[in-house]
Amino acid sequence: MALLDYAGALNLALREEMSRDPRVYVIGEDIVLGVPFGVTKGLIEEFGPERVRNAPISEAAIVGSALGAALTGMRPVVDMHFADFVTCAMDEVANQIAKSRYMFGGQVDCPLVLRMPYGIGKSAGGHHSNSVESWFLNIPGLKIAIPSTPRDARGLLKTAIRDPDPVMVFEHRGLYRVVGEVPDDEELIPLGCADVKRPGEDVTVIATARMVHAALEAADLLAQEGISAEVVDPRSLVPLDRETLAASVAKTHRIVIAEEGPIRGGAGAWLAWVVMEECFDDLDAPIARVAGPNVPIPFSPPLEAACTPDAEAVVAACRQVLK
Amino acid sequence: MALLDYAGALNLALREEMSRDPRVYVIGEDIVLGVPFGVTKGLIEEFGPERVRNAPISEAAIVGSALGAALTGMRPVVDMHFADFVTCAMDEVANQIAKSRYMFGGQVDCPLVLRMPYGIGKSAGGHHSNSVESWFLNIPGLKIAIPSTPRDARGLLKTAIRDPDPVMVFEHRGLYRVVGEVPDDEELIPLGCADVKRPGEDVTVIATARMVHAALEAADLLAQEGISAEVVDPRSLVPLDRETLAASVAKTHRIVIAEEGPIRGGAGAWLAWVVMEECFDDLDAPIARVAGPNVPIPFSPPLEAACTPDAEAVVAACRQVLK
Amino acid sequence: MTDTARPDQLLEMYTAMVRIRRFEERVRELYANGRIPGFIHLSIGQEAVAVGVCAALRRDDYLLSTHRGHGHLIAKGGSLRALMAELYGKATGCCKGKGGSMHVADASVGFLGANGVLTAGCVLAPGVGLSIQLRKTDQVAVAIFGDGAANRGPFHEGVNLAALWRAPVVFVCENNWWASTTAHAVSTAGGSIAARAAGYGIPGVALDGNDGLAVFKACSDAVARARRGEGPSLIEAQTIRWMGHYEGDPQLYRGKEEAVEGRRRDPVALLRDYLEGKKLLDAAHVELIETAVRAEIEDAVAFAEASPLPDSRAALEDLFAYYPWRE
Amino acid sequence: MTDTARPDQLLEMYTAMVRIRRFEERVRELYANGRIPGFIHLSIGQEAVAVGVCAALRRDDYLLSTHRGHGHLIAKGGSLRALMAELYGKATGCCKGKGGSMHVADASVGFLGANGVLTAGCVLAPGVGLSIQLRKTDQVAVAIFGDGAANRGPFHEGVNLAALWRAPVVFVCENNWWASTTAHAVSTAGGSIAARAAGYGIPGVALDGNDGLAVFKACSDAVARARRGEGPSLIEAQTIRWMGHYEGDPQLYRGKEEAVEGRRRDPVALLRDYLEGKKLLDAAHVELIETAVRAEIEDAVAFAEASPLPDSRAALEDLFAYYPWRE
Ligand SMILES: Cc1ncc(C[n+]2csc(CCOP(=O)(O)OP(=O)(O)O)c2C)c(N)n1
Ligand SMILES: Cc1ncc(C[n+]2csc(CCOP(=O)(O)OP(=O)(O)O)c2C)c(N)n1
Ligand SMILES: [Mg+2]
Ligand SMILES: [Mg+2]
Repeated sequence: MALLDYAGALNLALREEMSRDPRVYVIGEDIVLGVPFGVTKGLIEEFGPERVRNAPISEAAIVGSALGAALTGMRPVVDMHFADFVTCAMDEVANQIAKSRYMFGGQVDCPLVLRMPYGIGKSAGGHHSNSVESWFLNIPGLKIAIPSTPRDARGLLKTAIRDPDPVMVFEHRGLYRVVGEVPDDEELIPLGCADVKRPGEDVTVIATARMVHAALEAADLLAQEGISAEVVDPRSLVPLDRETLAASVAKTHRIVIAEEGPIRGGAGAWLAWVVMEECFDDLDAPIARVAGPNVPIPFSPPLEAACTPDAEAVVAACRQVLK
Repeated sequence: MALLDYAGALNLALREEMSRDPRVYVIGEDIVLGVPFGVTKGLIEEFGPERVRNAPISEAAIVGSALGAALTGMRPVVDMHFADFVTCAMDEVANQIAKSRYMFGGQVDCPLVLRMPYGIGKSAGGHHSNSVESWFLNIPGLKIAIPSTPRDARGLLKTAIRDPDPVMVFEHRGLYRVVGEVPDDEELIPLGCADVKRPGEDVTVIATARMVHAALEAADLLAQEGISAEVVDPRSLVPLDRETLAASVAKTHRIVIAEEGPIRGGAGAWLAWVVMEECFDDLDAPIARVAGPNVPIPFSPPLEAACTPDAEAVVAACRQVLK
Repeated sequence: MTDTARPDQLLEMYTAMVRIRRFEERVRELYANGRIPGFIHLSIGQEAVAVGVCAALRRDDYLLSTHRGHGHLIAKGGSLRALMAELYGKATGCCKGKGGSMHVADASVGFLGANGVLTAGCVLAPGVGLSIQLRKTDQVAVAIFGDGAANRGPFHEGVNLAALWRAPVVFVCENNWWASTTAHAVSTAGGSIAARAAGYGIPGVALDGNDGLAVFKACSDAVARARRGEGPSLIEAQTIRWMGHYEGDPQLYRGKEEAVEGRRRDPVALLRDYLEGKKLLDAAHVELIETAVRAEIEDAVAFAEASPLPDSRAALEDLFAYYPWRE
Repeated sequence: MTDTARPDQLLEMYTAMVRIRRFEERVRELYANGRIPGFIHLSIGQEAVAVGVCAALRRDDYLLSTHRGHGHLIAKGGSLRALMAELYGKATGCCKGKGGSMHVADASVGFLGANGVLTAGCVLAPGVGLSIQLRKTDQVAVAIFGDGAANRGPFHEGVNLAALWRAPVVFVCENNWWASTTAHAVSTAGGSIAARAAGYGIPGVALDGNDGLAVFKACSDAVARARRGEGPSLIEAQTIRWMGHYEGDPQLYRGKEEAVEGRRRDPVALLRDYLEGKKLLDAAHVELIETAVRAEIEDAVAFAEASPLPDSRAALEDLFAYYPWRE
């Protein structure tokens, strides 16, 4: 086991997959120097400028060109810079990438990865802090991974790169410097496998990315009061591991769902729906959701903090469902 | 009361508001002749080319320019042509229009309407059939109306045009030729007021746009078996009239939520969440959802039909929650 | 007209134009008779662009097309049967009935799809070009798009990117002077699409798009340049759309003159007259070609008619190549 | 340098440049000392663009700016206090702390926002121009954007639309030859942004963006043209960014020569020398201006320091002008 941070683990995944498969290349703005998060740092030395490509500020062309390459034998990995800017390539993602295989009647594969650095942090303001993963749930044709630890980040990104279908990997930018153990041997983590990050008996917290850490912190706090919280990390939203979620619900009967983005129309509502559908009768209390308020992310620290769901919010939600 | 079709009612709303307020103008592709749905037909004769503006195929500039105009004293009404193409102006909607007021600290109003002809119909295929309203629920700063009848269409569009904030009006393109009564006198229908389209006792169907008609048809069918279904049309998703939904749930205790778009991450999941949050204890059965499958809309009629939720699907869902 | 093609190529081009013309005329009838669902955009009158471009391409070159793409697919060598069946929405269609007229695709001949979103191909093309470069083949990618579509952002981003990469791409604007009901003059500032090439430091040429040989010549030059690794070019082929924007279009936005002018500049007749003048074609040969083409088309119609509609369960297939389980 | 400005204007321009320079230097310090949160993009070395452009504008004209917008706001006449307080994230900031450096806005002087999304202003601008036309005023809208940003689609769509409408818009590209770590030469095919104007049939001019008077002259001409109803223009002002892309940027992508060249072409010094040569300024006057500007800035700092942070409840305010009820 090596200790790596989340960015380093993603970097490792890229290096491993680029070494393994000459069809893999990475493209994005300022990725040669690995700006701003360091994930692509050093790749240029190992793989050269053909496969590590800085692009002009042209999100539509970056993403669209990746599709063109994927349809014709390559395996592009796009660095979206900030997930917020997927808006500038939305047609390419929603109408082209997601639909090519289906609308072509299965003639072509579309092996393409969109790396989506997202989320709140460091007063980056309303155009650099959004959680946009929920939009893509509603766009059939996209697989969606959302790792919370260095180990998951490496394992999921590797799987995503080998997948014959388009995969979005949502990387919370508040996690890039989080350190964790990563196996020395190659490890692929399949999509559609949730992970119980902490087992518990009294309440289940389903959380993604940064909120997994908030949930673990909350579980520590609750443990001091004798409450045993289970933390389940879906790790991918599409496909979704319904069985693991259902098993946890069947055990604890009380559910909290935590995400960072705005509560209205968020992925948590979909997860709540899935829980209801799978195991309504197992529920002993209404599900509680932890999510951001329905506003853009403001700049000023106290305002930003007010929009950032944290461990305390998870604790409060757990108390509510345990009432 | 006059009999008008949905397109005609929208046309009436535009004529009324353009007559009333010289700041209102309409812009879009091919709107001078009112192609393809006829909503803007004839406006050119009454209001001239300055206020009825054909634009080049430049969705980002059409929507972006509307924001520029709205911030400086005008009240643009954008015709999105097909809602599918909002992807081509996604940054303008999601990062600019939705956020201007908030990020400016409330310095400016942003009175702007986006008319969104959406939905399945007539084998238009995967790029002209999408239901995209659910994405925008998750983007704070946008109001969302979704009329199901000519009367609602006219009343909601008028309100949207007078609103100081950006409003998206989702017009199901399968409804344009549906005829209904529209009051002779001016009528404004506020956002955030659900309408009970048919009262009932045994089960509540919450449905939007075309699915309201499917639900009414379903209610007729169920009535033959002695089942009394209530059909509730939220009419706007943002703001949402939680009280009317909750009152219906408190009465029937059984809920079906019907929409046309893909079930994963759809607005129905959000509505289900709201119902759970407002009145979990009133529920006698898990909520059932009627929605499209998680695929793009295919072209061929039998495939398209298989992706089009209809009255039968609503009947089946009602039976399920009544079991 | 002048030619740079071999006689066999010239006859193939003529045959291809006739094939497209007759195919589209037949589609028109079938659509009017309710045999074909959905919306249909015909390219009658514009055949010289499709044929001139594709004559300059190999089978393994790529083409990214538009909503008005039947002719492009035919010219690229796609199967008429699979195309017609797709228009019918049959299970045997090239997209198994999932695409339809606006989305026909035939990857086996490098035809990477008609597209319901205008200008989409312009950003895919540099990526196809990059793929060619990285795979070290000498293929070429062509993106065709309309004059209206040229005003969308992806034109700018795609041309710039392809130029920066010196990607083997040819951008072909099919300028029929209309975007649905909106005239070129009121949607394209400066008036010339070809002139925009200069801003990216790439060659741009405007030409008579009803002259198949002119299109062929320009496209051949651009393709050769691309294969030599000298980067993309932009061709603006000026032509005339004879029919409505879509079948059923009342065409309130234009008078009859254009139809007259269109017929006067009929690309099929122009090439026929030229080949007759060159003694490469005579009336009997023309008749033979007509007969052969009609047979192909009737075969395609019969195939489409006889083919089954897809089973409704097929609606859930083809989304992913790999999906772990139901979800 | 040559001038077309009145002496009082020239002195005002000089003062504005000093104001921006000192303001940004002070922001740099404050940021390093942790007084300012978030990310900061400074425009030190580029002041002549902001000042040259805004000297050609009236208070009621509009400006749409970029992520590097402090100088633009100051040149447009925005309040230093409200700006500094916004950078601090204080409740008294021009956006009540909701915007921050990348999103400062001051509608009272027509400054419609810095913008965290590159090129966004290019599509807003034609709409502001249209609003001016429909309201029948003689205002003008200016969109400023970077050389990197010029490669996004909205540049193309916005310029085309403004040109079609003959909208009173001036597009100003602030070409500092870098987009973060990526050089102009590898992101802009053809090399010239000004040259792209020809494709839209509008005037395009490239000029020395360190020469405030050249910027002023070109922008004045463009503004006059716009006010006469003759439509938009494109100005490419070539300048040098002295600092990192953002504060903290290790600048591994460039050597020191650029910094040296930047100092040699210091826009503040160039204008000072010119005005001294013209006897419009002397050392004493320069010192007076420095003193006055520093006082303004220290007042702004004091104001920001003394201002309260926003109450966390304010996070839920300002989204809508009208909202019927909690939901
Ligand atoms: C992005 C996008 N916007 C709008 C449309 C609707 N639409 C379909 S065809 C068309 C006109 C296209 O004109 P042009 O590009 O000149 O091609 P032509 O139809 O003349 O071949 C429009 C506006 C679309 N399909 N995609
Ligand atoms: C649409 C979009 N893509 C990417 C970014 C990230 N980003 C911020 S500044 C910048 C470089 C901008 O370069 P340029 O336009 O030349 O302006 P400059 O920073 O040189 O003033 C990038 C890539 C962004 N803010 N918006
Ligand atoms: Mg056209
Ligand atoms: Mg720059």
